Amino acid sequence: MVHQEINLVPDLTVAENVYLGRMPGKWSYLRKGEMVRKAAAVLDELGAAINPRERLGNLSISQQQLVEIAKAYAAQPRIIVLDEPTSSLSEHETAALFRILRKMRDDGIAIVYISHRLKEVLEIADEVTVLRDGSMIETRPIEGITAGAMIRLMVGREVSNVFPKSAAEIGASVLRVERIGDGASFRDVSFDVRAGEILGLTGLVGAARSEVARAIFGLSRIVEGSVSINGRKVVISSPSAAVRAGIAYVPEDRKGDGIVPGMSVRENISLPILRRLTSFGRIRGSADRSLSALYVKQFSISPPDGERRINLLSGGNQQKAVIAKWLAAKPAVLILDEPTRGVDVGAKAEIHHIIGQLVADGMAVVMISSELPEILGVCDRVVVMRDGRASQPLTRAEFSEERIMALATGEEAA
Amino acid sequence: MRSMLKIAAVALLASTGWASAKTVCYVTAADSHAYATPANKALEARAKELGVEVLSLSQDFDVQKGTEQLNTCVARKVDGIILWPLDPQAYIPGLARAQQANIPAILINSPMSDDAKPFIKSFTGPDVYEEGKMAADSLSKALGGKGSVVIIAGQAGNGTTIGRVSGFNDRLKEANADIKVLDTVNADFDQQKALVVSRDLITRFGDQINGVYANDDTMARGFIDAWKEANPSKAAPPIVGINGQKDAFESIKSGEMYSTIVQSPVEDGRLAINTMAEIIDGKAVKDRLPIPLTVVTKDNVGSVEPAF
Amino acid sequence: MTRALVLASQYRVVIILGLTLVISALVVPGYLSASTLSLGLDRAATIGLIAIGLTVLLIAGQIDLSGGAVFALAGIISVILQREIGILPAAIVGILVGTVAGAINGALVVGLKVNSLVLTLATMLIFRSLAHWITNSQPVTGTDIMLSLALAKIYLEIFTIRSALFIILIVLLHVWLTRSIPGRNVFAVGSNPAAAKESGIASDRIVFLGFVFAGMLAGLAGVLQSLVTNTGSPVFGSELTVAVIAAVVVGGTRLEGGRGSALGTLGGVLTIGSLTIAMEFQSIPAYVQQVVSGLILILLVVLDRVVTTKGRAPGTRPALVRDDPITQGGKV
Amino acid sequence: MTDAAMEISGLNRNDRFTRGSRLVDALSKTGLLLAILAVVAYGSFASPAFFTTGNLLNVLTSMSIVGIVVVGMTFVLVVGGLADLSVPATIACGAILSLGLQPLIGPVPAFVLAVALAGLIGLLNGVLVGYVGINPIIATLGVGTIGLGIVQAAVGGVIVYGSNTASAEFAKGRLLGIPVVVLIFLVIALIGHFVLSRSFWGRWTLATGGNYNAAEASAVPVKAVKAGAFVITALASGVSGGLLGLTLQSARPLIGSGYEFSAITAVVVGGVSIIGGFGSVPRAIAGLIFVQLLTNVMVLQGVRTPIQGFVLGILIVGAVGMDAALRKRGVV
Repeated sequence: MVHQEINLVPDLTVAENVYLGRMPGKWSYLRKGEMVRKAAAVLDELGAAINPRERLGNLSISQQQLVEIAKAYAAQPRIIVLDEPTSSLSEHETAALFRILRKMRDDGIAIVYISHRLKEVLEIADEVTVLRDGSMIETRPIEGITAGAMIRLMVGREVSNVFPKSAAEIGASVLRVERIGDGASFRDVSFDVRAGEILGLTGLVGAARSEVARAIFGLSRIVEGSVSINGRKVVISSPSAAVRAGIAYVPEDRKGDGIVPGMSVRENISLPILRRLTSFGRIRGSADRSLSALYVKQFSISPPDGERRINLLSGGNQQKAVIAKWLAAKPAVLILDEPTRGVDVGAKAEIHHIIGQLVADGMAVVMISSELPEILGVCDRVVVMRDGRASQPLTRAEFSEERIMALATGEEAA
Repeated sequence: MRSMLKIAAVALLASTGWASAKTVCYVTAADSHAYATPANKALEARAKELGVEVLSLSQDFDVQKGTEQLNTCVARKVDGIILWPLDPQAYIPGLARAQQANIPAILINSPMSDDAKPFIKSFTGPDVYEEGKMAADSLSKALGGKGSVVIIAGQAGNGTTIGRVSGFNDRLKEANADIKVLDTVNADFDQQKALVVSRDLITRFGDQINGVYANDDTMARGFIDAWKEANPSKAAPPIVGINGQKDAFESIKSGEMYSTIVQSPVEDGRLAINTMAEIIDGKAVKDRLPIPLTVVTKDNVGSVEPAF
Repeated sequence: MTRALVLASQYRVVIILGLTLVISALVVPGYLSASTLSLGLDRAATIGLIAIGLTVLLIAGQIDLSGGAVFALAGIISVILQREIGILPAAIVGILVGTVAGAINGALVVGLKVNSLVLTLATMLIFRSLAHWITNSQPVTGTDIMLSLALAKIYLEIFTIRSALFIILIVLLHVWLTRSIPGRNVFAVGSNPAAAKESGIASDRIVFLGFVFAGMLAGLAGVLQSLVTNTGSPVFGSELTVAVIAAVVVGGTRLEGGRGSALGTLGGVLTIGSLTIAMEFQSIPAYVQQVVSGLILILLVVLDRVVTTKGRAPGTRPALVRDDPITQGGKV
Repeated sequence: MTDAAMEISGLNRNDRFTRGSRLVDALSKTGLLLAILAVVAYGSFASPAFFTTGNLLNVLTSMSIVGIVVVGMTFVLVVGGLADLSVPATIACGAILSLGLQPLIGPVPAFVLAVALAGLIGLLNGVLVGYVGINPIIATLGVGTIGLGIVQAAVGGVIVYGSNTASAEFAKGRLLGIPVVVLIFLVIALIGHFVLSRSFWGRWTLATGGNYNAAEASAVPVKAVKAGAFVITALASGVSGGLLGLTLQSARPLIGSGYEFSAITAVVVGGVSIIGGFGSVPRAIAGLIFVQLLTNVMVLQGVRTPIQGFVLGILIVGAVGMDAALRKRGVV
């Protein structure tokens, strides 16, 4: 079983994680040397250059993902379930993984591969099962099925245009960052985003896209460079400062960073702008309620009940609520970090529709995504990041899948 | 900072070859306590006069800590040990080790069980058991030998509590008094706790309470306040406390309290160190050296000094 | 600078213990003599035995506040039963009482799935009340005072039976924690319970046994204390829990689980022990001692915190290392 | 994890927040009320003295001092701060200074200064927990030890007496037949309730306790909110200590010991979540009322102190067990 999210023990070593629950030994005495040797061999086979004695918590996310896969592989299972295994992997690592999966398949291991990435499914799978709303729709051999057909099965209807690009009038530059760096994961990052524009920010995992977004929003520190909003330089030391400056951020990890599970949709939506609904410290109940009612209606959040606890909603509706809470703040620029990750195809289209409306109203949007088709379909310009550095922005005329991948991997001269 | 200075000071003293002075280990009940603090200060002041060095260890009311501190004293090869016991029994092995090491030991303030007798030279100070007996006599006198009373006791399991409660009860039995103890409740020598338990006692027994015995004056104060709350216009039943605190004297003067027993912490501390100095000088001492205990009532409240 | 801090943090127990010993030796004449050291060791043993159990529990991400009460209860039982069944069987029953108390803690924490802080706060009250109830709040006395003296005898110029037992147990614990499969699994359970569970590690069983172990050691410490003093008292150990937690945390074990070591605990216990003795030798008032130990505790955890946030390897995301390990690996 | 994977791994259990049932929901809201009514009914039946104005007023007066601390402690638990163990130090600070400074600066400034200094201790707690990120148990334990040590050193360990009769009369007096202490408690409880349930600060507190990262990413000043909870508790304890000193007209360093556990007990019995994100002041006070009435009935019935402690312990176990069970069913 390999999880989409890292599910390992940060305080143990890599080798111990690979053999977690199955450490070699006799009478509970741990054969440490043997374990490290075997783990090294497995990691080697996976093409991962990771020291098995290293503490897991010191590794990067994609390295941890590889350890997770090594763990599953080392168990020598007859059936292996991979749940979005490539969500944090680079193309390189994905290719290595696919090599191993094919080898395992040839060795007679059954593999269940769960993914939203249809391209990967087409590449690796022999047979496809489509689930929708908790029930099985159809199982078909891979031959004779196309991505379009799969999407039809998933949404139960024909989706003509997966990524509708709505035309919005592009205005003046709203957010401009110049040569910013956080002293650790990225430096020398510059770009700007204009009113009515969707700027894509992409790159392989580990390229520090989220780190840039989190730093601009004040969740971590910027140690060099400058950020300006509407031409005025701002110092953003905390998320509240970011909100005051007109920046909003929808984080990548919805459950971890996006929603407060015990609170209602209403309470979640009004959280960032609570001070504006307050007089003499007291929250004005009517203002609070009408605000949530407005967005529940506008975003057709289902069920349409602001008092429902947010964790009882589906992932897509939770995401809509998370976006809604930022619109209430009326930001000049909205940063969306993987807004459609882990969301079904139908909700994905709705979220894209909402983003389209926002830019039409003149908002500037930065969208971080690992899905190239999404970037290509939605964005007006794209900045590609690699190893903490950002490329020059590419316009729609300039960017293509190949060009972005080339910049992301650094394999070709750009 | 203070500790650093102190360390430095002692280091300086130690390095100037001042090792000839006799050192006495004083295992006290606590550093910060209404009774113990003045007793400690008196003991240390007197020791200075006598030219005796005192190694003062505070148990902080933790018996287990105290038993270990006895070992520290033995390891320091001191010339004598003054122990303030908080338990009638637990220190015996430690005292035995001191005896093996030829270190004389005496008890201050509270007695221990008879098993401890072979290991100590003397017991100086007020006898908490004796105080319990005196309190019984005083209350019995106030009630004319007849009635029902409540006891507000200190901390459960604490040596002083045990002595003062059992001394009281034993004396009542001994004297064959027609006094019934309605209930004994613990209020941990704490005024607020005494206030709360007194409220409940007053609610529960009401007029049945003919007299009150509190293990110390602080808790007696708690009962008085509770009584005033419940019956603002009615005089409280006779209340007997122990310790002879200043505010208890005020209460006796105003008639809110019947009596208290004065035991002077200064006397207590001085007597202990004097006795130890005599032992170190090779003199024989009596195995029981009491400090004067005075029952204070309205009759003599003007002529006696409060303890603290 | 950061590197130096990281190093300082890694060896902080050794450094702080070394500093304590050096300063003490400078100001207290004869501090480093065998008799003083053996004394320090013996005094550390009571805290140390309970700390052994607590180390395992904290690594597994749990806490036990009832140790002091179990300490008293086990001691009382072992003294009361001396007259009925003899000293050794009574001592064994005392340790069993501690074990059962630990099992009750463990069963309630695992069975009810409740926070161990609150639960052991409740069982602390319960065990302490039982101790008062059984003894009617009076201390109870054992039968053989000579045994107490024998137990306090010093062997090889430095060890008492109690301190030797503590040293042996903590070395065994070190080997078990670092070199045994169940030992490593304890770390897994404390660091990421969800991951441990999905890897087939019986987390509940490990947590339960952790409590049983902690109870057993608190019982053992209580029985030894009662034998050494020939007394069982319901007020014994009331101040112990705080000292034990402080010793374990000074030793580098993390309260949130997943990190800690037996040798660290040994260092922590010895530091607290030698510090106490050094200050007592100088007649420093108890409240100043409290301030000093409080400051050391706070300074060490602050240092630890500063180092772990600053010295993190580049490229790792702090978000992954959450405060609450339970939220990891949940549903999206 | 995606739903598909959950199906396969069989992990699709009901987690904390997934389901809700009306019946259980109603039970969780009224359960405590029913329990209080049951105690009142039993008390009136068993003791004629119980259901009298005098006795009930006594209970109210007795619970007021700890009740003020409970209001603060509710914030600490709701914000996810586990517990504030420095309460004894802040109470002592409030009590000793508000009496000790009377002759120097007069009763009212003394009271205000005492509460402010208590708040300073809380600020230290808050900075360590909220900004440095130290475990609250360790931070408050350490700061409490240091604070108490300093307070003891400041007064040389003796009792401080009050010297201003007017302030004493006021604190002990009644207004419209209700003791002043009770009125002050009610006012503070009302303010606490307003802040937690109606103000932005309360919403922030609940959000920070519910999901720290999400609250931070929603521009909630999480560090300040977390620190604030400890400042609120310290201020409340300072007021509580000041009132305690004024009513008793005497204060000693250990005057506040035990209040931290009493307050935690009340809050937990009231059903406030120990892991944060859920709770209210009325709930915590209902918990306090229940505990106080039960204790009162036991005292009136002549139940011995150890048995009272035993019952209280079992009560906490029951309360946290019930809370955990309700959580599992999705009622928060």
